Amino acid sequence: MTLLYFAWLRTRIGQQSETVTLPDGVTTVGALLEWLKQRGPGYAAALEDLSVVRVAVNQDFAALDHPVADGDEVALFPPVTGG
Amino acid sequence: MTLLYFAWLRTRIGQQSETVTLPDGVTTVGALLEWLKQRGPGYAAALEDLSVVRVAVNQDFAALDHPVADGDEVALFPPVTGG
Amino acid sequence: MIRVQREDFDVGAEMAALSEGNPRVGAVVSFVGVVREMVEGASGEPAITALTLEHYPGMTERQLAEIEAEARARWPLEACLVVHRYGRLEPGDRIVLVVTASAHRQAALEACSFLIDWLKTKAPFWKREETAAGAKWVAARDGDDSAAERWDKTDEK
Amino acid sequence: MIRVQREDFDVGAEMAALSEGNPRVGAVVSFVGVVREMVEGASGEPAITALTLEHYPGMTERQLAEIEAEARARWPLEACLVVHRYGRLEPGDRIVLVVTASAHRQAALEACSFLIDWLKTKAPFWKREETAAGAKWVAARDGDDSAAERWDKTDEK
Repeated sequence: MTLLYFAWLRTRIGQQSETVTLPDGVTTVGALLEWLKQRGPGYAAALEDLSVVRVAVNQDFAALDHPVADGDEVALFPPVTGG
Repeated sequence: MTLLYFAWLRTRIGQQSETVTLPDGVTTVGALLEWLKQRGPGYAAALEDLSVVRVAVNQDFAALDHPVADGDEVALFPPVTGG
Repeated sequence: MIRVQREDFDVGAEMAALSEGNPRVGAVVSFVGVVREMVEGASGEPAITALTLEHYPGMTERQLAEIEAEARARWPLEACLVVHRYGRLEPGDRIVLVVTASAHRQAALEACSFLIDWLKTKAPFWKREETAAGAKWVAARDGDDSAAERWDKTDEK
Repeated sequence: MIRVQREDFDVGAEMAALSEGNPRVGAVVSFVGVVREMVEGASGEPAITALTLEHYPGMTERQLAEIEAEARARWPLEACLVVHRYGRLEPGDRIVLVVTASAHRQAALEACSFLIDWLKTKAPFWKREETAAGAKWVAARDGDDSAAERWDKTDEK
């Protein structure tokens, strides 16, 4: 799976993208976020308050129960502030 | 009083403007319109249906009971169609 | 600012001028009215070949200035411009320009909408359409009155 | 039509291009977002010296295209353009352009308003503001969500 991070999630996690292999049992956006939180203090800090984290799976907004699988492009970012 | 006519009121009445002296008793927009109707077939045709005639006294929209006096600039025209 | 003129206007330049040098402007909205070739909702009718706009010099400027003052009283505008042309126009020609500039997009958008709605019912202009079948004065549309009336509600904004 | 680009855009030229050669266009509406010097509603805070817009290449274009398709489904538009810049911008610079063209002014005005509201909550862009006191990511505004939500009502138009 390709993971992409934007805005302050990118700076807190300390990288723009990474490729990971999902462990067994991580089949939803919610499970993915919980698994990422365990990967280090940068991840834990970035994902501390999920109310300000948005997720896109394959470039579409996705809720916590949305399925994820290896091969997906998953992006994490704060609420958008364009326009 | 200066009278101004616009759009099809101008073409039906056959002139763009004229200066008139009000007879006694003509003190409102409504009375002015009734008096004008008597001035000839062009006026009668132009003022036949007052629902499509708008009046401005001194360049402000005015209702039938608005006072008029010599010295005023009174304009008659159809509902506006700009924009 | 209001202008009544025979000449065309430069939309981009007018919009830029309204925000230039004002650090509070965050949103600029413009409305441009264009002469259509087709008669209102009439597919079988002949195409419009030209349009002549008559106006009431003096009252037109006065009414536009009042409409602008009303918009400025209702919304926090940094700048506001209405340019309306008169004379003979052809399909594709610009007729009217409304530009509003504000710190916030909602104010600029609503004020622009208000200005064009009010202008359509209050500014003394009259259109005469020419087609292959002849010329005729355009009748006012009921829809214009109701569009303008929605701004009369005191709770509108 | 949507474009995501680093370069500035020419508002007047984009608007003219959208109506040119289309005899059905009667109204062209544009919205231009401009970088303000002042922080949102904070008179005591330091002025913004620059803004950097980050975006998500691929998803940004995709979301903008969806927003455009939604506007076209809701209103009878003859043409529609969204241009959004990214990269470093300074106060007074243009950020975003929305243009709508329709036979009727109401459709053009409403669709333009809808597009900018939806874009503010759905297009993946993030602003980082620089001031004399340092740089910080701009927080999303609740007002943007409620502005976008009013278009969710199925009876809206």
